[in-house]
Amino acid sequence: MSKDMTVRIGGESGEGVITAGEVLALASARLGLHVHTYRTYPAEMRGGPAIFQVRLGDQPVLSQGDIADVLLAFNTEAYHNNRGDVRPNGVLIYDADALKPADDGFIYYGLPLTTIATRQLGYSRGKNIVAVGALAAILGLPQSALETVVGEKLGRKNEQIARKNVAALIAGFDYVHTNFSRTDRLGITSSNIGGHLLLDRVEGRGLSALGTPLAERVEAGDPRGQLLLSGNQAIALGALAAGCKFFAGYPITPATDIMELLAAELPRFGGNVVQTEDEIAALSAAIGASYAGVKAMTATSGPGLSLMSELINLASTAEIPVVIVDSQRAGPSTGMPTKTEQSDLNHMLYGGHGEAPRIVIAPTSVEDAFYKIVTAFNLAERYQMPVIVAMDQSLSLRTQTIPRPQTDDIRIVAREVPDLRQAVEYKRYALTTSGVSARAIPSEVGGLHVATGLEHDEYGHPSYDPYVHRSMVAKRYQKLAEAGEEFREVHRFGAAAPNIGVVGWGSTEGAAREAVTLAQAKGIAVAGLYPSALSPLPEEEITSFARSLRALIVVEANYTGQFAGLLRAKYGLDSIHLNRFDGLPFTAEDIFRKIKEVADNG
Amino acid sequence: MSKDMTVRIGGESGEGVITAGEVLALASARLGLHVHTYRTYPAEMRGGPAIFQVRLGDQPVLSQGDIADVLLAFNTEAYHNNRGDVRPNGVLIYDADALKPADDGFIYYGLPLTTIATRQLGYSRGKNIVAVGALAAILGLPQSALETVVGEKLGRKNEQIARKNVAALIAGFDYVHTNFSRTDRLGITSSNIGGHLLLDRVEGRGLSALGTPLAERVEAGDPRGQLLLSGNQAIALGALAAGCKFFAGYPITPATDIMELLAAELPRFGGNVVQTEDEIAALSAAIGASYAGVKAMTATSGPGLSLMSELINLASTAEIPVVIVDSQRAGPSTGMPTKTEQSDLNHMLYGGHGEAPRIVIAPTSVEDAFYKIVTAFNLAERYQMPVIVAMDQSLSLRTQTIPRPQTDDIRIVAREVPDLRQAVEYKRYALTTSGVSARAIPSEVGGLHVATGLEHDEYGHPSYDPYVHRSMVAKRYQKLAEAGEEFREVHRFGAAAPNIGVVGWGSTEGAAREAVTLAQAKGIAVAGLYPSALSPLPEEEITSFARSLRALIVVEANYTGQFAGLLRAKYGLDSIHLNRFDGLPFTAEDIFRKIKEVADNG
Amino acid sequence: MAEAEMVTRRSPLEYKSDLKPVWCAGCGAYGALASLYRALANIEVRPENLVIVSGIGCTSRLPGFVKAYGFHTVHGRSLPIATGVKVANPALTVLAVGGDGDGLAIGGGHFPHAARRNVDITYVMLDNSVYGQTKGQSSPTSLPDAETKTTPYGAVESALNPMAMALAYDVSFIAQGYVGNAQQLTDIIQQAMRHKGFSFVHALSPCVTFNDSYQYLQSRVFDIPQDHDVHDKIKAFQLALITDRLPLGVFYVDNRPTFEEELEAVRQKALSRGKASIDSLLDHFA
Amino acid sequence: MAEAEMVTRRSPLEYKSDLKPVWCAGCGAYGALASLYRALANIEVRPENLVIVSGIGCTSRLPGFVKAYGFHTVHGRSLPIATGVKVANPALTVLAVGGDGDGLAIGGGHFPHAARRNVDITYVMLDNSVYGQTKGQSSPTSLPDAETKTTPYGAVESALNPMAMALAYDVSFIAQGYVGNAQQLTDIIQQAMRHKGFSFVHALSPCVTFNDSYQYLQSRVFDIPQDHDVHDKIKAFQLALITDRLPLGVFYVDNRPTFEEELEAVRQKALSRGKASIDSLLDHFA
Ligand SMILES: Cc1ncc(C[n+]2csc(CCOP(=O)(O)OP(=O)(O)O)c2C)c(N)n1
Ligand SMILES: Cc1ncc(C[n+]2csc(CCOP(=O)(O)OP(=O)(O)O)c2C)c(N)n1
Ligand code: SF4
Ligand code: SF4
Ligand SMILES: [Mg+2]
Ligand SMILES: [Mg+2]
Repeated sequence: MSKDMTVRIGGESGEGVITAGEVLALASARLGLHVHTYRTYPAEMRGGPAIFQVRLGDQPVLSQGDIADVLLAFNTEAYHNNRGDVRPNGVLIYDADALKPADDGFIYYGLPLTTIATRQLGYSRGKNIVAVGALAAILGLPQSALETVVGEKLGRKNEQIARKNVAALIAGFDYVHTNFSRTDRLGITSSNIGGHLLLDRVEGRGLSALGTPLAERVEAGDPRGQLLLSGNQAIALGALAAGCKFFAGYPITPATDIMELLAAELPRFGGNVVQTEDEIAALSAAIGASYAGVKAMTATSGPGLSLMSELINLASTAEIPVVIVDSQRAGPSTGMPTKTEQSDLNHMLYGGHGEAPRIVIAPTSVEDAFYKIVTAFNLAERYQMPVIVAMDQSLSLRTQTIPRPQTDDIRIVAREVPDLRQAVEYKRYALTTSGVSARAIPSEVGGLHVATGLEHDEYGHPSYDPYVHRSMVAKRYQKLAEAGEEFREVHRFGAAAPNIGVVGWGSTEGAAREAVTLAQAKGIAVAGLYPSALSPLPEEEITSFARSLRALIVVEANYTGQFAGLLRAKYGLDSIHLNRFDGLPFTAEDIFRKIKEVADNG
Repeated sequence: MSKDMTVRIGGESGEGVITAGEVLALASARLGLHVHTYRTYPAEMRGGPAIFQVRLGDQPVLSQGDIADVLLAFNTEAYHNNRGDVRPNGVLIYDADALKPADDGFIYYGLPLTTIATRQLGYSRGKNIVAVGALAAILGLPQSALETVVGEKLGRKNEQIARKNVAALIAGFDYVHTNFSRTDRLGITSSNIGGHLLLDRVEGRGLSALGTPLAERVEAGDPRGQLLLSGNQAIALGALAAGCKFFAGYPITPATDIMELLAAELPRFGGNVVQTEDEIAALSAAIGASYAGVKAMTATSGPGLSLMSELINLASTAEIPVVIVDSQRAGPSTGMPTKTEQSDLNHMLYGGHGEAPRIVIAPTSVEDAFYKIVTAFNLAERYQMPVIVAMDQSLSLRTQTIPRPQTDDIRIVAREVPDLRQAVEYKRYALTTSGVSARAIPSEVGGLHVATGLEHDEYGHPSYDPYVHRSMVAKRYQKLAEAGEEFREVHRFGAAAPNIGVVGWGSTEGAAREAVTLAQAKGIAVAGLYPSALSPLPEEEITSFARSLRALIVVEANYTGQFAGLLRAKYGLDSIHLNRFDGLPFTAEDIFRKIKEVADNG
Repeated sequence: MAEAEMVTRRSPLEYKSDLKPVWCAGCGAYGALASLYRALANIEVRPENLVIVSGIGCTSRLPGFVKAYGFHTVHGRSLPIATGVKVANPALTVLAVGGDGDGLAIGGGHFPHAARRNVDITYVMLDNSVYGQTKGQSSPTSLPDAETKTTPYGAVESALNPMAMALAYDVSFIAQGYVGNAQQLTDIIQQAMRHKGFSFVHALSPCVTFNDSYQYLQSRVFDIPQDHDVHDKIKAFQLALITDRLPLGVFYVDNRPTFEEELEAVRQKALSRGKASIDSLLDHFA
Repeated sequence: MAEAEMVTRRSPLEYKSDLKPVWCAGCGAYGALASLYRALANIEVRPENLVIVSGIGCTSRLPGFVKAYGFHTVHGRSLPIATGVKVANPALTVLAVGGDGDGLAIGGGHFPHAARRNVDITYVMLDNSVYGQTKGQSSPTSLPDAETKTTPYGAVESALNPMAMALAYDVSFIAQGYVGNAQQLTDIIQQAMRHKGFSFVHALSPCVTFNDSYQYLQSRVFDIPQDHDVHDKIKAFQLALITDRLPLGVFYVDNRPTFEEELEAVRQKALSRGKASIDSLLDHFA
């Protein structure tokens, strides 16, 4: 059984909450621990409360954690906002200069963070790093690992700042080692600090159930064998690995940093990034680039996807491959840009007038995002149609450790090249059994044609003939069917012979996996199924999974149950809907509770 | 049983096919006959073949007719293109100067149309009116009725032209009376010409089954009691009747003439029409006008609706009433602008990111369009949300006779006015049981607020609070549920205790009604159900209809069966899909055949 | 007499809403808001007759901070929405506000059309040459070589010239202000709001967090010479083409009928063909 | 020598596709197409290296009638799509064509951005001051008072001035032609295509069916005087402001790096920080 621990850092934006969390996360990852981070954003430009949560484990960490084992609070507001989310008997580390906690029954570590930073170090902004040092000391993380991270990341442009930060880190470590050399309720002494804080999630939730010593874990693992990436970083890197050479986009939360990373890196790979005047132009430019023979993509969030509707359908009709990442946020309209939701599904599937087939792929984790964006490019290329990759705020911005990808193993699909010597006349939209017609690229002799969004015959000439329209509609859907034959990946987990099934899509898989594991441990015969493609759906895999079930639970972060509706429309599957629509990601506990309820009522 | 007759006029665009058809249709309508017209458009700007089909009946005519009883052909191409659509033993009237028909077994009336127009009248462009005169004479329509129409409509700006056209008409009449004073296979003599040409649709399809003499019908009816309108005209007039005072739009086939009619008329009603720079601006302006307190609408087709996605969701979230007409055309992308399809349903229901409730109403006939646009304004006003009115090319551009609306009886819903004296603080988005919050309009003292597409609390202040978002999402959907309680209209027709059901939406109802009547006459227990609203669907009405059926046929003009999918997603209803996706409207025959097939296999 | 006229009868404070602005400390938007409060007080518009329409962006949050009717819409659509508001009720005073991205990128297609309609609204663009809300990407007015999050190697596009564009669009009142010159900006906004027709105020406004241009702007702004003829479009265009310095004041004024007046004329023309009633209209189709 | 250079080595007929144009007899688009064939022959572009991108409208049907690669896209999006084509493969010769509605109404937001990028494409706008395809509604360049299907009482908006707009956008090659002056239009298109950077050809082109402006145009066009300095933007703006007559010829030329060149420079800068490989990039996240 896996062991893990959730550390939450809370403060005012500007106090360095995020930086502190990132240092902790990266150092832990390098030590070979598995990491999953989660953060919230202040709603206002002028700041507000921020939290950063790091969950560490000896096995892959699949969700952000239901409840904090350790809280690091920088100020009174942070303490009050977050104390309710800390487990009974949890650990509270706090700035004793800033707040005086009531006795909630936590294990208390008060440190004069402000004093240390200001008086001792003369570096008031370093409070967060002092705190990281203290936290690491209490958790038993080796000082050297933290030092390297702080040195590398917190003074890239200014060596003096790097030195100050390292000093702050050491001061934090020192303070703990000097002042907490006692045996407290945790059984921690200066000699055994750390090493015991990974908690056994399954067998018991009290701090008494201690896990694998960290040192063991660190020695066993290959510290450099994993990466710490956000979902958006995985998308950007995966796109590079897939051979993407053109990105056009318009900034929008929470998709923007895909463009930002590619703006720095794509030129080095011989590609181009164009920041366009809006999302319509972004998808237009990507379609143009793809028409001209280059793998192209854009990334946006809901409002941008809405604006792209007409262009998605152009790509579908003119049969131009293009990849569109939708990092969903809480809608509708401008909604809550920094909150998560899975409410764009219907638009991804059906958005835009008329019937324009497109592939929709839903990565379920950071690692999956890296590989699925490659799949997206491959399917786009092979089936010459738009592929939408369904991300959401929670997946885009969480970071997770992933095994380092073996880039040599990544398979890239090349374009089907028309044989232009043979053909007397090149038919760009030739009717074939697969629906796929070989695509000539500008500069190829003999491949002249006009791609068009008007209905057209095999040559691409506009035609309003009833028979032509019928054939071409069917041709375009035939490609979708073929894609469904080729790509039928599902993630199945849990009991081999379940009577309760959990089906969902995208970012909730991690929480669902944890919930299924918990429920199985309680003797419930439950299994989960997450299809990788939402269009075309893998019919056989889904229906055969559902067939044996007594109850099917569909998990999704929206109000109307869009995926549940899809399953019913497609396969007549009735389901119990488990929906969350408050802008926050599902927890394992949410899903576990539902499974238990269904099992109990069974 | 009803009697009717279908007359098709075929020629080259530029030969006056449309004008000829319109004259025939209007004169017939004024005579108290029921009329339904259908036309095709040349695909190219420089012209091409055109047809205009007029179906006349002694009862309301519900569809364009499966097959022509009479063909008037202006040239060889028109003859060849259309002869296959004429019934065996049908009537062929043709320009003997232009073509020489083979003997297909029709009843032939060759007239030297070109010679009459050119030599006799010195008015070569009048050929089409000569033909109308001849046609009317053969059908037995009174000359005076035709003369009035030609005089009124074909020389409004030029009296000389009016006179020429009247002369052409008379020449056509005269030629028939002079040259066909014989008893031919139709039993027509100069004395009994006309009066017998309405065919009995049900009992037999041969010309031997002759119907009510026209003269009787004309005397019985109130010739001025009906109007001849296109679907788009009905929308424009209905909008005026509903109190619409603002229209913004961007030209697009087949919706443009709604704007064109309103551009001429709305100013006379104290309103404004703004032709905007695109569809995004059109819906924006309509939303702005509505925010400022004026009933507002736009009209577009699929590509425009795609572009409006983001704005639809703004209206839904900021709770601004607005009416959007979507005159669907064959898609996807630019598709076939002059052809019909019902393929925007999913986009109307779900288009746009996030979950933004909207009402979708589907008028089923020209008459229904007039009243349903009023309903649309009323529901928009009452529930403060976008209402999409689902038209399509076939309904927008067909003309039909409708009983003259009694405008005094039209019920208009007024805005729910906030009581601003009472409230200490006005809550624009107050949480109420119905979900509806009273809406203050700029210039009202005490109603100051900021409407917004961001998630917001009851005051309209931006809020990302999980509880607030949950409540506001539910509030917006509560309004949709309330609308569903209020407006649950369905059109039910056919057998009282059916075992086969036909369900569809929008423009296909006429054909479905005819098909059901035909099938009932063959002893099949079949009934039809057309809900007026597609969102929210009238659950009880649909499920109770479906409950008793052995088989449910869902009729729609698209490829993927969008409405069938909706019925299955919502109510788990399995159905037999009857889809047409070639750009042409359903015929009664299409649907009848399916009913029969299902009955036979039963 | 002149003294008496300068007395402000309404106080700028009357226009302050209960909501505390969300902007970073030092943001140029605070200055713009202050100038707006004063201008509103000076022209004495009643809060319930004022509608402020905005798009999305830091600066587009402004309507929330003014005691008036407001409509915080979606990104880039403030102008067409404001047009709808004004046409629906010409008695309202209508302001549109937003950022450079909102108005020149995603919303750039609407600007020429608001201008050619000459709808009587005032459009205040708070230009910080960056996307503030989304945390620092380049904008249409970012200078070439600007290093931003999306242009890590420097921007390669040339900056748009909003003043030249407004002139080409035939905007009927065109002025440039700077949030650092509060008095002048107040005055410009006031003039713009008094102008009958579409007025454009280009307000230079630093984003302290992502493009702190106070120094840059401060060292380049200058007042347009007194003798500038505001009716001379060529001269105004010459001003607009100055790139090393930034002229402040009114560039151009043209007095022509507003959209609402023109639409009223249309209405009169239409009515002259006979009074409207649904029933008489239905007669045409009988 | 001069003679020899004038010999056309490719024939305009080589660029004629098998598809017969769909336009009404007499449509201005025929003239534009003829001039385009000649210009293409003169610059001797190989058909397979030529891409013509268009939006939707009568004039946007043009790519179908040229033997070349073509992309007949959706309404208003020819410029951003053409930008993608050119950036993806700078070796291609890229033309964008379309109508006044396509380019100034629905697509109007893209024009300034294509200009500021100075992407090396040629944009030929066939301006007939009407929406031909949808059968005669007013367009952004319809004259005030124009009676069209959507303005039965006369248009009330002022017409946009595409030449002034192009100048304000800093388009680097700006010219106006008239389909009635075939030779000159050919010449202008040729120059525009030879220009490195974004070039704009405003081609006045009557719609015989809905706005037969041959007489109107014929009586107003005149050639820009020989001594016009094409590098003087103010002078060019003065030309653009002439409204009673219509100057034909090249208004303005500016030579500056193209978008593709700038992007290449970015690439070099980026590469100077070390050669790229996925694996070394992954190291940053270890
Ligand atoms: C359709 C859409 N695309 C993108 C965004 C994301 N977005 C919000 S504000 C903004 C730009 C802000 O820049 P600007 O208009 O200059 O305003 P500022 O924040 O600088 O005041 C963007 C791209 C959005 N809200 N909607
Ligand atoms: C999104 C969208 N809106 C509207 C239309 C309908 N439409 C087709 S062409 C056109 C305008 C044509 O005008 P212009 O661009 O001037 O071209 P012209 O036909 O005059 O050559 C319009 C409005 C469309 N195809 N797509
Ligand atoms: S990010 Fe910039 S524009 Fe936005 S509030 Fe802060 S300083 Fe102002
Ligand atoms: S309608 Fe006008 S623009 Fe279109 S083809 Fe005919 S003449 Fe040309
Ligand atoms: Mg900005
Ligand atoms: Mg045009």
